[in-house]
Amino acid sequence: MSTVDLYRTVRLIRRFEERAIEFVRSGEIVGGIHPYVGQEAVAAGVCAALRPDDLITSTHRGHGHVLAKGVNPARMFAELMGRESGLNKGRGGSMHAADLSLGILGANAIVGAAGAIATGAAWAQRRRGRSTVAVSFFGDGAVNEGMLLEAFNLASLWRVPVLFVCENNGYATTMPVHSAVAGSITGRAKAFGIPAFSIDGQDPEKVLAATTAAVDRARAGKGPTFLECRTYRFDAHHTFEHRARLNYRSTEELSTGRSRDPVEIQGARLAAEDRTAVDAEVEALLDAAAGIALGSAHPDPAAALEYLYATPMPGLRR
Amino acid sequence: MSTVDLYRTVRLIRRFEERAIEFVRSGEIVGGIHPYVGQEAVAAGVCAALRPDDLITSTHRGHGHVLAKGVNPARMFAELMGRESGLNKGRGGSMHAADLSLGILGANAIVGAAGAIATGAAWAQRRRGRSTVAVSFFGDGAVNEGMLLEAFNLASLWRVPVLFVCENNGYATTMPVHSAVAGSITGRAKAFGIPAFSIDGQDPEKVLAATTAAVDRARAGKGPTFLECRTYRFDAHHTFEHRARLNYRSTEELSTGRSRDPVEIQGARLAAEDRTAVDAEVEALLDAAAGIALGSAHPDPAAALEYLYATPMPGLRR
Amino acid sequence: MPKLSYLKALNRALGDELDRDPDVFLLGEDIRAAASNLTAGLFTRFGPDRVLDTPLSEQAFTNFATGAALAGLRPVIEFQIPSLLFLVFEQIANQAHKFSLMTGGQCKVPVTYVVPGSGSRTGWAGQHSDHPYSLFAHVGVKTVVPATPADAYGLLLSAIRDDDPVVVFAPSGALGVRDDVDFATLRPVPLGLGRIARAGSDVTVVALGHLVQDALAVADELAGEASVEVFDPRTVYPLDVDGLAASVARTRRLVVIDDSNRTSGFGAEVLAVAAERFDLDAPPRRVTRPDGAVLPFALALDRAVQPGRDDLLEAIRGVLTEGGRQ
Amino acid sequence: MPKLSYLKALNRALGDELDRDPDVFLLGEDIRAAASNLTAGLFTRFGPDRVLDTPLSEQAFTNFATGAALAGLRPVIEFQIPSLLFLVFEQIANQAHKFSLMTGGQCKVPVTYVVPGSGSRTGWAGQHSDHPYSLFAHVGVKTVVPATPADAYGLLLSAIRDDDPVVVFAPSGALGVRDDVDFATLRPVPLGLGRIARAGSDVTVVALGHLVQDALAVADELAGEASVEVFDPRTVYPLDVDGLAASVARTRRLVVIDDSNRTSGFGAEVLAVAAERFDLDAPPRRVTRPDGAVLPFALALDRAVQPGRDDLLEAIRGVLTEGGRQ
Ligand SMILES: Cc1ncc(C[n+]2csc(CCOP(=O)(O)OP(=O)(O)O)c2C)c(N)n1
Ligand SMILES: Cc1ncc(C[n+]2csc(CCOP(=O)(O)OP(=O)(O)O)c2C)c(N)n1
Ligand SMILES: [Mg+2]
Ligand SMILES: [Mg+2]
Repeated sequence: MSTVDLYRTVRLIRRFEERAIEFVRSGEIVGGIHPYVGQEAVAAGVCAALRPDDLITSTHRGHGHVLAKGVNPARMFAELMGRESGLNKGRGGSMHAADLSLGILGANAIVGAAGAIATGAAWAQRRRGRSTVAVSFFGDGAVNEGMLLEAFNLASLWRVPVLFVCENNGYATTMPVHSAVAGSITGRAKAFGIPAFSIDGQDPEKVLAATTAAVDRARAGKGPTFLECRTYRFDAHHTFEHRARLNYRSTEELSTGRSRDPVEIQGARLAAEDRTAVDAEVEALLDAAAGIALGSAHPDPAAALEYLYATPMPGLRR
Repeated sequence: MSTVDLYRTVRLIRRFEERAIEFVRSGEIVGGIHPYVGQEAVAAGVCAALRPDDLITSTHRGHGHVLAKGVNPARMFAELMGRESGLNKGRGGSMHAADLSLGILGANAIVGAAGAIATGAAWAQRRRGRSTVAVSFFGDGAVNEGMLLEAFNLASLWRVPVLFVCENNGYATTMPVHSAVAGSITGRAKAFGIPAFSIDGQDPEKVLAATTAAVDRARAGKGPTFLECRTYRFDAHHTFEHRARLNYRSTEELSTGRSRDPVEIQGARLAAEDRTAVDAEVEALLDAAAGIALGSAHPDPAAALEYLYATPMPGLRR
Repeated sequence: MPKLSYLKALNRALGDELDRDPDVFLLGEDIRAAASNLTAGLFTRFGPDRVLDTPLSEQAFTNFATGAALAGLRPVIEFQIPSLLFLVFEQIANQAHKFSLMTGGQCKVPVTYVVPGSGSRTGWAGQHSDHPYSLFAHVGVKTVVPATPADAYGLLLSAIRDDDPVVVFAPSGALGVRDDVDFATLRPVPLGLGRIARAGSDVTVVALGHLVQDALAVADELAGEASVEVFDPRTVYPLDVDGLAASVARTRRLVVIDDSNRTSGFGAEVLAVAAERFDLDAPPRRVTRPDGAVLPFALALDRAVQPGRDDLLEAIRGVLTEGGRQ
Repeated sequence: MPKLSYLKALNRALGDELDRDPDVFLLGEDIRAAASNLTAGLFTRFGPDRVLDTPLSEQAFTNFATGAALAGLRPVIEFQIPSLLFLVFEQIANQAHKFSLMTGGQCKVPVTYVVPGSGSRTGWAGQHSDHPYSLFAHVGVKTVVPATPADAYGLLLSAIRDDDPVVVFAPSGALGVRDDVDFATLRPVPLGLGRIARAGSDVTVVALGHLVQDALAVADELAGEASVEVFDPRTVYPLDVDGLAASVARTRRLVVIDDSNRTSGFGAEVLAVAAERFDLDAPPRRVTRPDGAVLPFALALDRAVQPGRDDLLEAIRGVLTEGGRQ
């Protein structure tokens, strides 16, 4: 993937998030979001290393992952606004965005849950003769969830073509990583015999390079890799924090953290006029996307239970 | 603890288990047991390093642990036979044997569950100003349970005076450890910053020495230690296996495994006449214990729900 | 009289108990910063030994609390979201709940589990909008769903003082409720004792938690038409069967509104008890979430899946007009 | 005709499905050695890619199965003991169950969970003797408790072929049941369709799983006294309400025997449905485990806590003699 493509992705995610935050403020998005601002290089770099038929699982902070994997921003805005034209027909919202046709097995609102889902899907794809890999994204908080550690064991034992991508943004909500993680993050994966690397998660090119190596390894049948991407969350844990002051990060820390901006880091690699052109392109795309989403129909309340079961249940009672 | 005391403990456990197996065969014990035969050095060595007010949690294969911690064999036999005079008044049976007065917080039938219970109890004791430590016993299968790994993290983060004692007997039921554990057993604990040692679990003296060091460390406020005790299960996973052939261990493996017998290893350190004397003493103790248990009353079925709640519930409905 | 909010009442109960009993301590995620506001001010007041921030390790910290309880303390756990109770179902139902009987009464496990924000939180979608009180009632763990600030205070106090595990569900829809309260009158409310939230003579509506407000509103709306009694059991398990019986004996008609799924939920239990004991003048009705409900994200769908005032109104009118069976 | 045992019928169903559909695979603990005998012979027949022994990592392998299902396979998980379902409650109720709705119908999760040996196993005590079918019915996961070998075969087949998650409870007390079966007649039994296990006219006894045998025995015992119909719903959720209605419409009297706890259990649901729909000649009764039941180890206590034939006999006599309320 080219320099400009990577830039386009981080810029797209950034501006998508900034607009989504505005829509939360204006009430078009109900329930709030977990902004991805500051972490764009991880999604962009990782997904740039994937094929369209590769799989990912995402998190509560997942807009960046699905956009980088190719989701149509209009359908993503529409999902956040709970519209019928949304990715999940308005049934999932921010924390469950899924597009199976793009290999997106869904964001998951339960921290640590998706690691084993990605592992199972990757294992199944191999058994079906496919050469796809799966990537499971999660935060630093997730490495304290036993179910995720169990998944590391299965993936390593069975040499599953899965990548575990930990976005270490320093906090699980208000909990600093050093108060929550005894030992090291990469040490958790290494304990299961999984090669694990700690990389600069603010630079899309570095993330892309590390992911490409891990993907090659997985496709070659050598099993899982773990990447700790050191990053920083520029905004709130969740938009509710815009109203509640939780006071767990100092002003100095915030400004140091924000000083390494993935959009700037990648943007600096472009000629000024190319960058301006991409920015304009992104803005036009998002204008159109937001317009489409805002103009989409709301689902019919009478269909609230549609899709509850895959095999229909005639006698469903209220 | 003296050579002869350690011998007495391993011999007591061995003969208790052999008699218990007989009682399963004769129908006095209903539901069967998970025999501890072959692993006696672990329970004996670990508990010899503890004070009476130290705490332990035990497992489905727990008779050795509680006997070594000082349980009266008559009350243990009675428990296995479901009598009112049993340790748990016949309410718990083999997999739930508890004696809070001896610091035994119970055997636990859910693999991996007790690690966090021991951690919480040890933390609470320290908060209450006590200098006790807690030991959590578990098998090699348990290190694949996420909830146990989560407990390692809490214990390490909060420097809890708890010892994690893993009895690696090579199998979780029929599952060989190498097919189940990616990486190493001690590596799992080290990943959380917990010092971890792999020791010969067939020699009571070696287990005692390693445990003593770990206990000293915990009492000194330096936090948890993990001990992998390499041992071998001489008998069935559970007595049901005496009827069902599961075929997962070769004859050669069995005979190699059984060749390092903790009772013989410790017995060889005694003069022959001392050993004979201890054996006779143990036999007399167990004769009496079995007699008491067999003569004890069965609980009254009308009291089946006694103890269900600690704060009584007057309106309990059937 | 000063106003007390439901959430503030819970916060006050925690503060009062931490103050009164040195064995009480709190643990959970982000409780120092008080992300949910439940524990606001308590870290500053009581320090790190009494207010313990945990890593994201729900299974371990739930069993950790059981261990601490076995060693004599009285832990209170905050769970940020209701589905975390699914994650620790084994630890509560199969561990904490069972120790007393399995040990032949040698020990007790006085742990309180608090979920501030159970049920739909408006826009949090499928995995954050459960209301699993019926599950805990079924397994026999004491289960409380307070409706008012005073009850939130008093029931949480009783839960903490109880020697068994108790789950306290604080519905999202109730957290903002504010009442005039004379603080001097705040006291423990016993587990298992319901209350008549509104007296009436034509029909008994059983409602819990935030649905009590809805039931009261519907009762007001029907005021000219019928006299509706609202019975708030406050505790799901143990259920105040006598209180329920006394009300139904007067009204001889029964409707339950229940924010759990229909099959084998709280509503099913109330109807079963009624069927066993009372001779009603009309078949009773349940207004519940549908079977197998997963709350969809879009607001109108989320609302459509929850039991609402319109459904309740219709059900009440149904039992009032109908003598025979449906 | 050859005899087929219940356990062997389950084993046969697995073998037949593995044979028929290459997407089906099994995973669980000790299933290669077939410690529970459920999977006897299948590893030799189908090899390591179809019969997967897992480490003790229930949460991960349950979600692993969900992932494999999302990728197009049809996993069947064996759980050695019923309480392991508590450990993976989140993974089933909050993950596998919710994917279809949350994704707007983009995917399906056809996973089957089988517990060979649910309920009391005689001497396995508190943490191994649960029978949590009502919990899964409440959250809306399809739940099956077969009573006979032919049903065990046919319902397991349907569970595997269903596109949603399904839990199959095989009660310990039923595993040994043997029936004369013409193998050629074995076929899928649809989920949600009950059967009349014994026709009668005075009272309907609803029973599931191993309790069907008990109900039949009690019906025989009462033969001179009363004509007892035994209705076996086979599926707890979805419940065959029409089948139940047809039976109760004839008998106008109802007793449920249910191996789950009383409060908000399967029995509560049956009574609730009856209260909503039928005008009975006597108040219905439930014979259940007590509220909050923990099975004590000692055999006589374990038996005392389970619903038994004597209790059922008494309940039937009660509804037969009684016209009014209790
Ligand atoms: C199992 C679980 N526990 C708790 C929560 C509530 N919660 C949602 S996000 C979050 C913090 C997650 O931190 P991290 O994994 O570092 O991801 P980040 O939010 O930093 O991206 C918490 C505690 C949850 N959703 N799931
Ligand atoms: C969480 C859990 N999973 C499965 C079981 C069933 N089970 C009981 S013992 C056992 C094997 C345990 O192996 P290990 O931990 O090595 O202990 P060992 O039996 O060898 O002493 C299994 C699978 C259980 N009791 N709990
Ligand atoms: Mg984080
Ligand atoms: Mg083992």
